[in-house]
Amino acid sequence: MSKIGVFICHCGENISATVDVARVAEAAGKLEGVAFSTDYKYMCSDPGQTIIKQMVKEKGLTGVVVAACSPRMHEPTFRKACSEAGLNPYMCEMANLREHCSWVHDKSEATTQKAIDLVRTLVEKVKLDKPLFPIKVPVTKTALVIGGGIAGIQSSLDIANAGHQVILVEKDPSIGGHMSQLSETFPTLDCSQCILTPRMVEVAQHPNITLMTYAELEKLEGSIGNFKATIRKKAKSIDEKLCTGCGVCATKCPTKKIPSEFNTGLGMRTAIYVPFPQAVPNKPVIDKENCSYYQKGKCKVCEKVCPTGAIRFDQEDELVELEVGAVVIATGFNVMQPSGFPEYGYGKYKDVITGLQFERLASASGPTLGEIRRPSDGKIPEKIVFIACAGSRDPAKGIPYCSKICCMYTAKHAMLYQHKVHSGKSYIFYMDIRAAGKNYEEFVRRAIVEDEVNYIRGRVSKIYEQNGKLIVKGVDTLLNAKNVEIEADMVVLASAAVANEGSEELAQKLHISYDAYKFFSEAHPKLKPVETNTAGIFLAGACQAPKDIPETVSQASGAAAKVAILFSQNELSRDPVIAVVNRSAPPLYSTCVGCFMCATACPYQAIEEELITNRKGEVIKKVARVNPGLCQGCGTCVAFCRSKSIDIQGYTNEQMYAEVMALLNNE
Amino acid sequence: MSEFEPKIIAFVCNWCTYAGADLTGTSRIKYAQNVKIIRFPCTGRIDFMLLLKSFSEGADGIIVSGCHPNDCHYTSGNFHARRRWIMFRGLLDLLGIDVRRIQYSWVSAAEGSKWADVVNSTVATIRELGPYTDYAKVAGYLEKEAKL
Amino acid sequence: MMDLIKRATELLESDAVKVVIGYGKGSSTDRTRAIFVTQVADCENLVFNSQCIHNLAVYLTKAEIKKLGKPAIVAPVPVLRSILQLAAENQLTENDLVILGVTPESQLIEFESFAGIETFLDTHRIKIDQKYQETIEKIRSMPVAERFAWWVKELEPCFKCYACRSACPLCYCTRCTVENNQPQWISVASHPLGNLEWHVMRAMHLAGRCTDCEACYNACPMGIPIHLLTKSMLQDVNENFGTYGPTLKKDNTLSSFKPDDKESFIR
Amino acid sequence: MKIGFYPGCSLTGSSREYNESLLAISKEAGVELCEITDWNCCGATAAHNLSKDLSLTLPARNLALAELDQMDELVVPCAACYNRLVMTQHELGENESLKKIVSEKLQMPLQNGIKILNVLQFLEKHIVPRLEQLVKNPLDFDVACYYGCLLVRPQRVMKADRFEDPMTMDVIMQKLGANPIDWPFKTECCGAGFSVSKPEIVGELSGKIVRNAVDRGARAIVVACPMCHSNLDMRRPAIETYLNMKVDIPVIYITQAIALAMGLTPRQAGIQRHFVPVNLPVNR
Repeated sequence: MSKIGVFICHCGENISATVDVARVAEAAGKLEGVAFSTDYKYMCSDPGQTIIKQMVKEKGLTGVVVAACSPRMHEPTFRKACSEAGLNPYMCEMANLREHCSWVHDKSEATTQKAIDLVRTLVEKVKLDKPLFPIKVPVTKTALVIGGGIAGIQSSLDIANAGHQVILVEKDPSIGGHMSQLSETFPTLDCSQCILTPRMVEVAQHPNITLMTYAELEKLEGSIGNFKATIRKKAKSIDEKLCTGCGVCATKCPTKKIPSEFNTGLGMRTAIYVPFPQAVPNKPVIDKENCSYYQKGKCKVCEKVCPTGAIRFDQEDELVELEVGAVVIATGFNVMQPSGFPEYGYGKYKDVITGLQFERLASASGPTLGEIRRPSDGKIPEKIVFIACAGSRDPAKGIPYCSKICCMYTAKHAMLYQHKVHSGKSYIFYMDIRAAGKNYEEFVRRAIVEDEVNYIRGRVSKIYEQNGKLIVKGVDTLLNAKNVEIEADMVVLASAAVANEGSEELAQKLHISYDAYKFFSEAHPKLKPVETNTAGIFLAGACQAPKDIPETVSQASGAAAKVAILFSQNELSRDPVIAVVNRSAPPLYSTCVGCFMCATACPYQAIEEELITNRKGEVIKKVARVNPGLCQGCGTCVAFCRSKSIDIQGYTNEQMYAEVMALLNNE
Repeated sequence: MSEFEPKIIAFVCNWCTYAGADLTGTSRIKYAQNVKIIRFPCTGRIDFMLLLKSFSEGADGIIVSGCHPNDCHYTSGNFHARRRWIMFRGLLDLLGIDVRRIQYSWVSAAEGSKWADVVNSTVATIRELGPYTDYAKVAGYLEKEAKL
Repeated sequence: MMDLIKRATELLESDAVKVVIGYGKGSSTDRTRAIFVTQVADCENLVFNSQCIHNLAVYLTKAEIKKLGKPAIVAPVPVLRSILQLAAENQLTENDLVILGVTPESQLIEFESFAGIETFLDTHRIKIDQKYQETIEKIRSMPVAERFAWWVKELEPCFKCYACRSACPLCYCTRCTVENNQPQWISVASHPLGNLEWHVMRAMHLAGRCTDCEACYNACPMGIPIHLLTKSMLQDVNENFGTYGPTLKKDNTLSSFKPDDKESFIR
Repeated sequence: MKIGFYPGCSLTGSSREYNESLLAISKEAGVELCEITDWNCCGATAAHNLSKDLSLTLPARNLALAELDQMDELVVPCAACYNRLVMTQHELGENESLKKIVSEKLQMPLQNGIKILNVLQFLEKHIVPRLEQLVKNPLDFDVACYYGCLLVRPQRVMKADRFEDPMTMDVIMQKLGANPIDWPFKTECCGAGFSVSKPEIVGELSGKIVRNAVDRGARAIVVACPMCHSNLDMRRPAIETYLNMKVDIPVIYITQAIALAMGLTPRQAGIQRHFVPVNLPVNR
């Protein structure tokens, strides 16, 4: 005979304001099998939990229902309280009176009645709860970091310095990411490379970090503490052990006219190439799409000139399987290719470029060695127009959000331009200036006051070429909304920051969720900004939302800290909410008939065959068995099983059935 | 007799729709009291017999809701569920069990307002359809039995 | 059907099988029934004609028959389909039995492998009778309430003898849901609700598995058109997923899926 | 082949040449256009500022009538009418209850499934495929294709490709042998909204458009909208005052261009109805 305790929470007034908690408690008290019921202002508070513990002891409760907020909020809290009082934590359930009742209904009889129904339903469930015990799983203390930009670099270094193994996977030939492409960084104007490259080298040399460049995640299986990751190492066509990175191959390669990704198409590279001088590792790869040997079957110049004979044309992609305990995603962002802007003529007019391209023009290591020269004819532009919010905050372009970094880097761009072209005039069309951040507003002021950048509050409707000039038609909304036309030599679009291509597929490989714009979703917008809703997978940097460098770095360290915390334990205990195939006395052994349709349905290959043998060792029956290590507890198999031979702990057939009965029979 | 208050039971998955309904709460979006939620780990877990049972226990309508395709926390539970409901719906329809009384939906953890819409529109539909007396009549034999 | 008898005799003589599951004369001239030949002498009792509609595959999973030892089974097309489905559900392996297939032209065709059956069945696909399709259409076209009433009335005579279950080669569970009383999924009494629940459950459990042999209907003492349910499910499977009839692939309709399965009713 | 046809007021008034040329080329191409019986005002410009219901009901009636006439395609040459009809179809499509209300008002059933074509879509679908045989006098000169706003905006409804820089008209003109120039004013505002109330604004806005076309060497401006046409053609004096120079570049409807290319007489194309005389190097 079960003795259930029911505890109704007022949640301050969040529940009691619309639900007559006293009546709910009273009604609950009358339910069969309920030994005690009460209501209290804050069940989750210390005194609140104490009441539960006392009652569990005093009344020898066999089950507890806490009717309060969502179990997704406080189930762990109350289950802990119960276990401290000596009751198996899985004998405690929560009725969601706040999110699902008091907050969504007005004060009324019906609301209170609904609360009573919900409580009764959970009481019936608890009656059928069975004590469960956590499944212990060992933790593999190696972290997989996906993406070698500043976020991935920071996370890797922090985790490695905490004494754990790190595998850093980067899809490009070198780590460094977007930060390595930047010229100077706001708000200090110190050179991006100068602060980044030391970190890149540190990664390469760190004893705890294994670096895999030109590699991508193929598959991720398993769960927190015990993931199995499959990495595709794309063929670099060179033997990295032999290659000394002397670079002769690249200088001799006959295919020289390939737009360099690193220089955003403003510079050229060869088919065998190192993306940029400070690359890590500083060893080349062959880009098969453009290599005349791979395409036309002859050339092999690089092979001839290579002093160490490191070229390997027959090299193939390699799949490596890794055991890792945690994953940090740091795949970063991309800039929207403004081909979606016919009105700005990007792609049509050579001298309309993106902010990222401007970074390369302004960068000392860039195609113009840091001189601001326009792509069309290499002239130094005397008039330059910057357009902030090219795409951002523009629902018509499908990007209602703010890209966050543009206000700052546009100010920076204008400044760099003014510093390099003293006679030049620069204009910035903007919607608002968002310079929230340490020394940010001051930075923008400097641009306006010291460098005399002309800020025009308004948007640009069209850009077109007329006798060698770019006519920028916009509006100045401040000076009683006059139309303005500027004859510019070059236009820079602060094109929106968007999620990286393929982020959707990656999210699906990792089973994590993503938002409407394909940025990965954090587990909680405020309290769990670096976690994903899949345990053991964390987020760092702009793959979660547009971020500037300081913010990215701090999130990366945050993610690293989370990994370190996870790795501080040797064992994790996993929720025992998993499926089980019943067993019964001979001659039946189990009602399972071994049709194994559950096996085809299981997303985790958790269903195995078990041969039941008699004393003589002859197989008398083949039945299904659930591997508790693999089962994640979705219960899909349960709904399939025609003979009702599989059931899932914590959501058993009996329980779900009882809940339906209880919920619908309120007379 | 006051206006007919439909009894509606909602079978939702823990990861998307249950969380979505939580968000409806945290966003203080109001909806009708008629719908009461039962929490499942995944739509894949929802047994068709439970739906049938709900009707015989006096439900006038049913909501079944989970993660959008590709967003299932267990990667494919909702895909299996979708097939199951396609078949089940066809069968019920053939049998003259009113399929308009079962609303299937995908409501993600971020779609608090969508959940409110689903609830309210379902309540409206069921109000229009009225109490499910046809099924109740059939189920009525239960009580007779009990009386004997 | 001489060669059938001849082959059966060989098999028993050579002790390749212990029993031949086949058809024999029935209680009247227009009927046949299942016979289980264990003696060479009895082989002559084997018959085969158009009246052999009984789906013998049902016996392959029955404990009593299994006890007799390795069987040979006389298998016209419907039986072959059931065998294939049972194989796909891990209930049979190729060396469990000898399959004496019989083509629609009453030719004996012995199958070494299930794969052989699969290729054979590719040329003998399930086809749902026009007349059934029309009936189903007619039912679907009734107003919903009328439809419901119609079925309640049709199912009314059911007294839960479970003949449909025992006749169905795919109802081989050792414990049927209806016998599961914790919880009591299906009200056992044969009142309208119990009957409805039973037949819904049965149809759903056969969804994507049923091979359209009509054994259930033929077995029903009250002649309830329960085969309409499974037939219409077969149509649904075909319309929605394009898979139709048994295969060895482990892609049973309800335990597999395609990410782009189409439906029109999920909001 | 029979296709539904909704002329609207302009085509029976200020822009009859548009109507005439459209019917002429359709006839040449063997395409029959059947006018909706008892069609009414589309409610353009005025209605949607006064009453939303009215602005939906007026076009909806025409759609309902077209359905009664069992049309599955409906050509709406006037860009304003087209815009209203499509907007209505869209809004009613989005909102079942609104659709109910409207069709009750109309006391007519409304499937709302009819395919509405603007003149460019119509040409692409029914005329262009036959052009090759029909073009007798290729138009061998530069033209500026001017689309205006109504055919492409609002993007979310019109789903025009590259709505900031549409190409459909350019492609058709190419097929006529002409050379459509690349210019930035394709969708700039002509000021139609102020055509009556503040002609001087039209002067400025349309002026810039005409000026740019001339500067880039176009021999003619090609349009597909009566509003655009009346502003660029009829309002030429206002334009010339603004530019303070004489501009004689003619403005022709794409249908007229096709008619000329097909070798129809200027009269059949309705050329004589323009304010700015049209004299183009079309050899015949």
